[in-house]
Amino acid sequence: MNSTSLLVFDVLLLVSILSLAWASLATRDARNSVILFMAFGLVLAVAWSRLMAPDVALAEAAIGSGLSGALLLAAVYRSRGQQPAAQQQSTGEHNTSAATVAARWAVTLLSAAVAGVLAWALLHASGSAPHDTLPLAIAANLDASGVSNPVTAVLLNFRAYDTLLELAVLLTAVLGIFALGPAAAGYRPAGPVFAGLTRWLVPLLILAAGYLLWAGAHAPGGAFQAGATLAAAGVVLRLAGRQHIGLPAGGTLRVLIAAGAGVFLTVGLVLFMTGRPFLGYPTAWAGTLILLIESAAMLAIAATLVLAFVGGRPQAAGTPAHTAGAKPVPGNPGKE
Amino acid sequence: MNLDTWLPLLVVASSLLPGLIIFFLREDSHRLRTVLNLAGAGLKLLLVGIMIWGVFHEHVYETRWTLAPGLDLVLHADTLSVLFVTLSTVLWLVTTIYAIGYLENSPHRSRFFGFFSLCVSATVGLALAGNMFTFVIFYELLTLATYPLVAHRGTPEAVRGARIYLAYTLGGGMLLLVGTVWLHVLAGPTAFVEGGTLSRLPAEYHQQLQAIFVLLIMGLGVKAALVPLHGWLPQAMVAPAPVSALLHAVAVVKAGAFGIVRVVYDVYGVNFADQLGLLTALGIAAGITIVYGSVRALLQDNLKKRLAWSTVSQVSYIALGTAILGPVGTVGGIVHLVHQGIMKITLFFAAGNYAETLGIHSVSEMNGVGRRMPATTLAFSVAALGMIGVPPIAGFVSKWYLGLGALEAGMATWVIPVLLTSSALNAAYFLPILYRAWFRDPGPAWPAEHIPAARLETSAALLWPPLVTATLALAAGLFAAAPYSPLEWAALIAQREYGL
Amino acid sequence: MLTTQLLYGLAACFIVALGLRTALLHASLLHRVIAINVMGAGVFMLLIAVAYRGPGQQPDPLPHALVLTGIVVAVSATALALALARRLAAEHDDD
Amino acid sequence: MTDAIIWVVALPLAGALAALLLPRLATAVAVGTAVATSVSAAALLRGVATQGVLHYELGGWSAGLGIALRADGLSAMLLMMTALVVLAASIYTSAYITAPAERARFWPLWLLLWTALNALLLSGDLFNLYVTLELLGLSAVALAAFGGKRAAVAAALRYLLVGLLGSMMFLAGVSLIYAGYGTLDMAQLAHMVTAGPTAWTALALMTAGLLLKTALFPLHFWLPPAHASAPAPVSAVLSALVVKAAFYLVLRLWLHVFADVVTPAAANLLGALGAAAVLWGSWQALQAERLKLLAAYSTVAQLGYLFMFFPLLQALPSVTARDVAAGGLVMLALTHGFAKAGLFLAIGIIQQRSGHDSIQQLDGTAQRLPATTFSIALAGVALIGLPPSGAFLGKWQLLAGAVATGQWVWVVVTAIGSLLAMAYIFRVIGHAFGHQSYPNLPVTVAREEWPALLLAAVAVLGLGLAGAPVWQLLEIRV
Repeated sequence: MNSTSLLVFDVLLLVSILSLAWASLATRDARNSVILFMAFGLVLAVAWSRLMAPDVALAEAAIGSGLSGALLLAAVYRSRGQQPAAQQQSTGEHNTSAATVAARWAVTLLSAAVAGVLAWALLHASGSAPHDTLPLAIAANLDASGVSNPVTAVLLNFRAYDTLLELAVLLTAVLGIFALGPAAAGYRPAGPVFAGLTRWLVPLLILAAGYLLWAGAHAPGGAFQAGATLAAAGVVLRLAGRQHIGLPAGGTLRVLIAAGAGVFLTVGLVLFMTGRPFLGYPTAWAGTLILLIESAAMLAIAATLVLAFVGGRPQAAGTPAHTAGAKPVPGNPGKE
Repeated sequence: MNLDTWLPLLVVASSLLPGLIIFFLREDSHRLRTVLNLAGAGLKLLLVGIMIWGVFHEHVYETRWTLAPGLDLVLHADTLSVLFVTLSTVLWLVTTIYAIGYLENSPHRSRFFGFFSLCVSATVGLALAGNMFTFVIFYELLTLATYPLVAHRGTPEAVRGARIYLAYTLGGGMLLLVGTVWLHVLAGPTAFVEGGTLSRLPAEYHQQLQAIFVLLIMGLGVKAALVPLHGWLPQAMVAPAPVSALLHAVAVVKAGAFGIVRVVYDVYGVNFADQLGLLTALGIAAGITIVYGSVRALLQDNLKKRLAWSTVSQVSYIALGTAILGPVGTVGGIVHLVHQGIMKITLFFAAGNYAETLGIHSVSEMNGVGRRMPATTLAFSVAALGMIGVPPIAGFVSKWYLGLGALEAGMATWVIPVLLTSSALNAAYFLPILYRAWFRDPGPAWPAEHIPAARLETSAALLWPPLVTATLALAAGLFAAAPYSPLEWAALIAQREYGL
Repeated sequence: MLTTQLLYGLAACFIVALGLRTALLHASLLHRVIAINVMGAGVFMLLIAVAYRGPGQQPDPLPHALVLTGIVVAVSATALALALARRLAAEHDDD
Repeated sequence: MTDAIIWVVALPLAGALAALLLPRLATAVAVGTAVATSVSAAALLRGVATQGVLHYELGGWSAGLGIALRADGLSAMLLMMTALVVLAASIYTSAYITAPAERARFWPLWLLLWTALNALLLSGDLFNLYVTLELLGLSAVALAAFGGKRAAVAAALRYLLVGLLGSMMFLAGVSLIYAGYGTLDMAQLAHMVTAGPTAWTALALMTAGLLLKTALFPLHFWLPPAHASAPAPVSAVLSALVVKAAFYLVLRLWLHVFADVVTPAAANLLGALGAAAVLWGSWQALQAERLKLLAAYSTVAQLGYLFMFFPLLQALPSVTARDVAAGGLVMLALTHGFAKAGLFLAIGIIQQRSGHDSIQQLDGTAQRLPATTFSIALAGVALIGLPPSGAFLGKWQLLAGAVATGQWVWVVVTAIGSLLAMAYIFRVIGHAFGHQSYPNLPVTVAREEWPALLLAAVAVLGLGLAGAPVWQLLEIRV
């Protein structure tokens, strides 16, 4: 791939990304907008791999477009069930009173200005040689970090504190969702084709999650991508009509969603109390500790993302979820 | 525990602490509240006695506490502050006794006496303030402490009167704050030093100093009820009698006048102020207020409103005194600070007695009240005659010195006429009351006779305070030349201010 | 190499502007949530473009970690926003 | 002492997880964590006071590679204020929220919010600040929507969208910084940053994002509904701490990191927006029908005062004058924190007792709750900036700075703002005087009234009289 054909590929890729983004934001119908957004996410994943960022490509595909898309689609169908389609379309784009036209122009100019200033600063910033102090420092300390994949090293060791807080963010999101009310109603049990598909797909996803978790140490992968894949399995089960996706209820569910931040914090504090710096793994133990933290994080992330898709406090097993707009589920106690 | 640094703080705390405790007392624990009040008042009187003796012998008492870099809370006892502290302490003791009698079975008494003590602590703090920063703090605290007292009764008029009072005084407070900050930026932390400190500033600041003076005097003028800023005073008459007595004779009004005296003598220095042409402006404002206040007092039928307008004019005598260049004028102004306090509080006590005992609120209802309540009316007469300037009562002494000072300073051409017209006007609105009270026959029945005529004309706690303050007014006039009398002390202040 | 980093950088600026415009403009909640996600994607592209060091070379791993964290934070925020919207819609029906 | 810097963040997070895992003991766990964290915050403050800036490299990695936590005078003081306010609000909430199910859901979010606040105040790394800002935003939104009333959920949703937009712009700024300077550590950046397109744009983007989160005028529209419809302890923390944490970041960026990039014009713009916020906020507070709306608009106004300090700090010639003015700024921020928290808690008591918080029908309840009304009055005194409150010292420095630099417009705005504040505070207190029956004992609901009263008292007497150490602590800088 000499540089000109690479350039052509880049231009094509960027044109498709920009047009997908534009289309997703411009369409009036919510469902099309979400689907275009998912396509945008996938093409974006291609762009990340083009820019030598495989870990991010995986995450973008699994979380950025996959799970976000699922959440958005669920929201579209749930709200479509309640409001007539027309009312759903009354977006700001279409009443052409003078005020909104002026407002639209003002906002467009403002956004264009922000883009221009950003581009101007970027031109100036990338004018000088790229700053390599940090990448070299990471490379130098990589073997002391207990993993060979530099991205996982940064995530789980050098900037472990960021990841700890990020797991807290996930926990906050799910607790906020729980505080808002009980879960939405489930979906109709799957037809034969879909049921067959789930019988194959779910074990495959679980296997892939396990592989991604393990591979994260030395190749693209890691807790987030593995967690997202596991969550995808959960979403598929939920769509196939299984009410509680095998998630435990009550106390054990609390342990599951608190596992990520909990294990991370306990490891950090134990090290801290034994004289080492907070979250400062001893090099000998670094690998195993990171794996321990990553597996707990995977479970927590998967549970959190599925519960986000479920959309509320899970009902105790067996009691039919009260219908909140979606089609009622004939009460079939979960067979799994 | 050396007394020098703690005495001023103790004087302020002696009413602050009982006040804070009273706030959290149960509503029905009357005895404990009375004991706390009187104990606080008594202790403060004792401490002030020590302070008077000390300051007389050139002893320095000062409490200093840094609030922020360059901003110190300073309580410093000098001759001027001791005068005002003594006045406040004595009159607070008398007013507390009166208030206990007056509010016999009315609600919210814990709240009343709590704020009552806070108000006196603020007044004493303001008197002892050692620099403009501390003065502004206590000036605003005084506003906050007196607002609930004015609104105490809770009637719509009371709340409205309190809101007007607040609007004026907080607005004034803001002007004073901006002026003080500006002064602070120009001349650094301005301590009160006898003879003033601003004369050392270079000439190009003079323009700003004049502007600052206007801001300060307008800020202080609100509380000293100088003419355009006096609107709140008649409105605040809705307050219960002890509060009007305390506000108009001791705390709020005097704080403004005291502030003007401080700014002219201890910040600018009287000669520098005259050099900037500020004194004449102040004098004119005071003169207008004196005459205007007396004229408005004439037209009021409500007794307390008439007394309020009389206060508006009387307090400006003090401002007039400061505007007269020369020690004698200063003595007249400063001694009037005490005399007006004693006389006016007697008048308000008497007015309170009339209202509380016989339900009399306006002058037209006072026919023959002298026969029914001879002692109160006697006290009222002594104070009224004093206000007019009839010797040998205290009022005469201050007016005499003011006149003499004006002559000496060559300002007699307009000061003497002002004094004379105002005295004539005083007579015009006080003498008819006396005539009506003593020589007219009482009507068939009193508007609302709450307390029947028993051995004493009214309850003891209501009767004794006006009699005590009336004798004080008489004594201040008769024994003016005695050592430690208000006149001697004012002379001492003038002597130190002018560095004689 | 420089042109690729710049090319993606400028594209990123355009995406950020696109997302910002729709986020500020649109009345429907769904479009505003998508717009914010698109804007986020633009910022992430900026970071990844900065990290790029050439077709074969090893890129700077730090921005990759930052983007990973950003994606997870974005999805949790989206989840909370949609849950709030759902509760608002449900509340709308009950009252 | 340096250990405290870790405990201050780890304890609330651990408490949140414990409260999540033990739902029945949630309240006890939460109050226990609150006490423990306050003790470690005090230890941190003493550590900073004695040993100067505390610096902790997480994971043992050097600041550029890993993340460094830094506690200087400013952050230690704000941390202590946060700890005291949250401790008081936690005790208040233990009596305010009684249903066990609600408690179990409330406390984890509450402690996560506290974790975010402490992490933000200590973080020395720009991207880490982005993550803490997100954690802060999400937990604040979840708490604002707590209770699920329609108004609260709608306001929380708008708050979330605004917060996300703000965070995205902040992240764009951070990316530019990384592109231009190759590091994310603020201490290193302070030495590397030079005036140029990258620095200006990055600062502009980050500041725009943060101004959205501090709700500075014209970007304040989301704050009043969000703060007014949230439960009382939540609005207390939102107004007193969450908005202030974002302001702290603006202060940190403008005064320490981008000190020589900031131009007087930019500082004056911030000051002008602040002045507009003061006038607009005070005016709206005067019109407010409900107590909570009044308090929320008052927050918009009070933040305006803080932003008015920027042109002064830019124009003041000598370093000492700037330090004294900066001390006034911190004093104003601290006093507003305590006073506003006390005010919201007191309003919560009134709302719980009378079922509404409308100012017109306040008479009955105000007189039956003397301690609550007294707390509102005290908090009001601190919000206006009357002596002896800390805000008085703050406003004194604001006026002194304005007069010294000849920028008279701030003096006029401060005067008008204070007069408006007097109007809207005493409009409320006027209702406390009436003929309703007066309870025998002033304090009726101890566990709710004492926190409100103590918070207001700290704002007025504590900071007012014992405020001198604030200036000494501020000398300790990175």
